Amino acid sequence: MTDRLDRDALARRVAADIPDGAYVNLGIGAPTLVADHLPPGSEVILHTENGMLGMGPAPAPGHVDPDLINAGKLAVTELPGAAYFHHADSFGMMRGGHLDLCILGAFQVSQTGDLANWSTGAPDAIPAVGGAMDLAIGAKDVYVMTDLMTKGGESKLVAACTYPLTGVGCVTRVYTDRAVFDVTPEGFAVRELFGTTTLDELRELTGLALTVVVEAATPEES
Amino acid sequence: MTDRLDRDALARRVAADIPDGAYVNLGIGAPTLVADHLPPGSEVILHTENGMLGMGPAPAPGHVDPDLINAGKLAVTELPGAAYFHHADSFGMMRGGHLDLCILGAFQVSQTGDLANWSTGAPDAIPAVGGAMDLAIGAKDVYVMTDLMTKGGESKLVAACTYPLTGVGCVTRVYTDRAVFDVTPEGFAVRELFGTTTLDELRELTGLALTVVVEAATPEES
Amino acid sequence: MIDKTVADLREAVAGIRDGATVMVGGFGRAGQPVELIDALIDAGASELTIVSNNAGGGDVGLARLIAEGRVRKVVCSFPRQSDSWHFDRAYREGRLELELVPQGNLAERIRAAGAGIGAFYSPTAVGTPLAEGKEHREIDGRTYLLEHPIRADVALISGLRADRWGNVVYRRTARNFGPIMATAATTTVVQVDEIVPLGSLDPEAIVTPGIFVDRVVAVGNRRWLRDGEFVGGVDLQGEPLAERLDDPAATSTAGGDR
Amino acid sequence: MIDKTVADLREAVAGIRDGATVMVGGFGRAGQPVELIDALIDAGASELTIVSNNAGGGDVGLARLIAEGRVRKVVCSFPRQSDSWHFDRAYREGRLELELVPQGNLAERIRAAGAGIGAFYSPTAVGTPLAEGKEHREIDGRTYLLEHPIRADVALISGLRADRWGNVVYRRTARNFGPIMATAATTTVVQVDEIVPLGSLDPEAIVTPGIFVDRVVAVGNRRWLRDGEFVGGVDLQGEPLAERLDDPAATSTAGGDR
Repeated sequence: MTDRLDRDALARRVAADIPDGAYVNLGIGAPTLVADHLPPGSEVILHTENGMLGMGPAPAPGHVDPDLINAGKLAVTELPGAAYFHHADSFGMMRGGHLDLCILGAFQVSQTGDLANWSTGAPDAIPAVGGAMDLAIGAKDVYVMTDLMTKGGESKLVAACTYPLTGVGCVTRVYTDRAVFDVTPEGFAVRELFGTTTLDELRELTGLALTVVVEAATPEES
Repeated sequence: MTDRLDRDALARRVAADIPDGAYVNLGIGAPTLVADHLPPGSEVILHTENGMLGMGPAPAPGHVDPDLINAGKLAVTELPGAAYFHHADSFGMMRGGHLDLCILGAFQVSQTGDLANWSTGAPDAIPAVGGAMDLAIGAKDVYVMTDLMTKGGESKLVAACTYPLTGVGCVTRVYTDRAVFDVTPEGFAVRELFGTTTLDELRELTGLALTVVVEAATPEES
Repeated sequence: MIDKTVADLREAVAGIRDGATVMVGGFGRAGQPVELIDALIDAGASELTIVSNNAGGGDVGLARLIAEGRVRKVVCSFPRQSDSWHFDRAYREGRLELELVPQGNLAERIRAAGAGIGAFYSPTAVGTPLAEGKEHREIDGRTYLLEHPIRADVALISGLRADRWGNVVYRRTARNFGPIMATAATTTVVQVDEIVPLGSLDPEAIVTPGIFVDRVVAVGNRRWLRDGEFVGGVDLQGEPLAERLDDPAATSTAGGDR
Repeated sequence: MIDKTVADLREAVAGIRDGATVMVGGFGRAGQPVELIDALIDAGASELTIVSNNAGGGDVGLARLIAEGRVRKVVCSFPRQSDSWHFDRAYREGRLELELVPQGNLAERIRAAGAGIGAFYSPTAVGTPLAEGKEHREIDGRTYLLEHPIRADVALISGLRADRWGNVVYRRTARNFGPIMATAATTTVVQVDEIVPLGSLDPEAIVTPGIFVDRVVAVGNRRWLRDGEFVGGVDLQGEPLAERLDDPAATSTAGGDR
C-alpha cells in the first residue's frame, strides 16, 4: 500500500460520498474524473454551467458534437432527462443554492474554508476567472479535490490563503491524496487517512493543529 | 356629424396610428378594441403580459381554451409565430423597454404625463394594481385611450393628478372621444379634433391652456 | 434512482405546516393548481401566507382556501375580480392582511429568490403610493426602488407533463408564474396531466428542469384536451359548455387584471 | 409585413460603427457566431468593446477580430485558453483593456440590461480581488456586491433556426449566452442554419422571441448535421475528422474555463 491515493482512486473515493439523486457540478480538470466512478445504478445529475443538466460521459470517436460541450469545453453527451437552458438561468440555479454539491480544484484552502483556485497572483499572468467564484458561493456544499502538497512541497491546506481568493468560507470538505478533511469551526478535522499516512505526518506537512472528526456519519450510498 | 367619437371609431383611430411591425400591449377594457381595427395586411404583434407574443382574436364559440387567455382573463387565440414565456421574462420584456407601445385606460392624465389608472383612492376600495405600473414605465410609448370627461363631468386631463399615480411622466399621447393630445414639455398639445369639437371647447372642458401640435408627422401606415 | 412522482394528492401536499408561506401558480384560472389547493384544504394547514398573482375567483381553488379561513396574508398584484367575493369579504372584515405588489415586481422578486439575488432596483412604482417606505436610488439619471426577494416554504404549481426527474413542460399561457415559483420555494410540488417516461420530453423545450422540483403528481387530463390534443367544448373555467348553456352566469367572464 | 431576414452577412452587420460595444455569443466554439464575426471584420469597424465569455481561440472568429487589431476592450470571464494566443499577445503588449467579470455576474448583468433592472446585489466575488471598488451591502446577514447592467449597441448571436419574425431556437449547449445577449443590445443580429416558415417553430419551445431580434441571416447547415439530424464526423471545432486525422494538433482540445 502506498502512502497516497492516485487520481483515479481519489476520484472513486469522492464519488462514493455523492448520494443518489444529487445535483452536482464537477469543476474542470481532476474533478471531472469523479463522473467516471459514480456507483453503478445511482443517478447523480451533473450540471454544467454552460447550460445543461443531465450531462453524460464523453462521446464515442466520430460522435463529437461541437454544440454539446462541458465547462471545460470538452465534448460530452446528453442523458435521457437532460435539459438545456441559457447562462443566466444556469448561474441562477447555482447562485440560488439549488446545486447540492460542487467539486473544485484548489491552489489553497484555508482552515476557515476560504478557497483560492483562480489566480496565483503572478504579475505577468493573464487573469481568468470563469465560473469559479459563482460556483464557490453557489452550491450547498463545496468539496475540493486536490493533492495535499504542491509540486514545490508546500501544503495547500493553510492557516490563511496567500493567493487571491475565489470565495470566503465556502469549502466544506477537502479530498486529498493523503486524507480527507472537513472544514469545521475549529479548523481542519481529519475525516479519513489514506494508506500509511498518520495524523502526525499531516500535522507536520500542513503545519496546522488538525483535529479528528468524531461521529462521522459518512453519507456513503454505494 | 356628432361632436364625439364612439368607442369603436376611437379604437379605429388609435389603430391607424400603430405602425406595421410594432410590438404592442393593449390594456384591458376599451383598449382591447384596438385589436379589432388594425389595418388589414399590417402585422402588429400583440403582447399579453401573462406570457405571450403573437396573440390573436377571440376564439370561435366552443373553441375556448382555458390555458390561452389575455391579461383581462378573456379567451384569445394563437397566431403563427406566437411564443410563450413565463412571467419574469414577460415583464422583463416590458421593463426592459422592448415593447413599442402600450395602450391603457385612465382615470386621470396630467399635463406632465403622469398617469392615474389603478385606484380612485376610495377608502373602502379593495386595492388591485396588476401590471399597470409595470406597463406604464415599460413601453417606449404609452398611449391612453379614454373618454375626455368622466361620467360626473370632470376632465380626465388635469394639471396634476389627484388620484393615486400609476406612473410618473410616462404618457406620451392621449386619444379621447373629442380629440387627440400629445404630452409635450409645454403641457397638452392638441393633435387632432374630432367632429364639431373646437379648441376653445377643449380649453373650457379641461381648464387647461392647450397648445396645438405643429409639424405633426403622424406615422399613419394604413 | 430518482423518482419524484408521488402516488396521490395527499402525499403531494404532506408536511405543509400552519403558518407556512405557500406560492400558488396561475393567472386567474390558467395554471392554477386547483387539485393541489383542494388537497391543501383537506390537509388542514392554516395561518398560511399565500403568494399568488390573484386571490382566487368563484368558490374553488384559492378562493375556497380563503373561504375556509386558512389564509392569514396574501401577497399578490390583483386580488379584486368580479368573482373574488371570498377574498373581498375576508379583507373587508379584517381577517386577511394584503401586500399589494405590482405584477412585474412580484415576478422579478420571485425570480430573484430563486436566483440568489440579494435585492434589485426596479423602476416600477416610482412616484406611486406603492413606493412608500422603499429605498429610492438614482442610477444613470433614473429613479429606482429597492426590491427584495420573495421566498416560500412551498410552491404549488400546475404543469402539463412531467417525468420522474421532475422536468416540467407547461401549456400556453398557463405557464405564467409556475417556472419562477418552482425556483423560489424550499419544496416545489407540481401537478400535471400526465407523467411521461424519462427522456420523452424534448430537452430543448423543458421549461422547469427537475432540479427545482421535489414532488410531481398526476391529476388526469384537462377536460379540453383529448390525448393531448385541444378539443375545446369548455368555458373559461374549464367546465363543459353543454352543462351550462342554460346558466346565464356561464357567459360572464372573469374580471380584468389591471 | 414583418421580415427580419436579411439577404447576406454584409447586410447583417451593416452600421456597426467604430467604438461600438458588441456582444458576441458563444462559450468557446459552441454558439460563437463565426460567420457574423468574419463579416464584421470585413466591414471594417474598429476600436470595439467586445462583451463575450471568452476572448477567442485559434485564428478564427473572435480571435481573428483581436488579431486584426479591431478590439479596444474585452469584457469577459475567461480570456485565457490554450489557444488564445491572439488575445494573450494583445493584452501583454497593452493594446487591449480587460474587464474581468465572474461568469455568473456577467450573465446576470447582461440579463439585467435586457430586463430593465437598474442594478442588483450579487453574492459572487465577495472577499475577492474582483470585489474591489464595488459597493458592499449586508442583506439578511449575507454580504453582496452591487452589480450594474451591461448593455451593447449590437449583439451577434448564433442560433439553429429562425422565422421571419425573428423567433429563434438554439441547439444544445450552443444556447449559452445567446438568449440573454439578444435582450441587451440595441440591435440584435442572429445567424442561423436555416430560416423556416412562420408558424413552424413550436411556440412552447421558442427560446428567443422575435421582439428581441432585429436581423436574421441564414448561413447554411452546421457540418455535423444533415437535414437537421446529428451525423457527427467532426472535431470540437466542427472541422471534418477525416481531413485532420494526420494533424496531431487536431486531437488537442481547447483549454478549460475556470
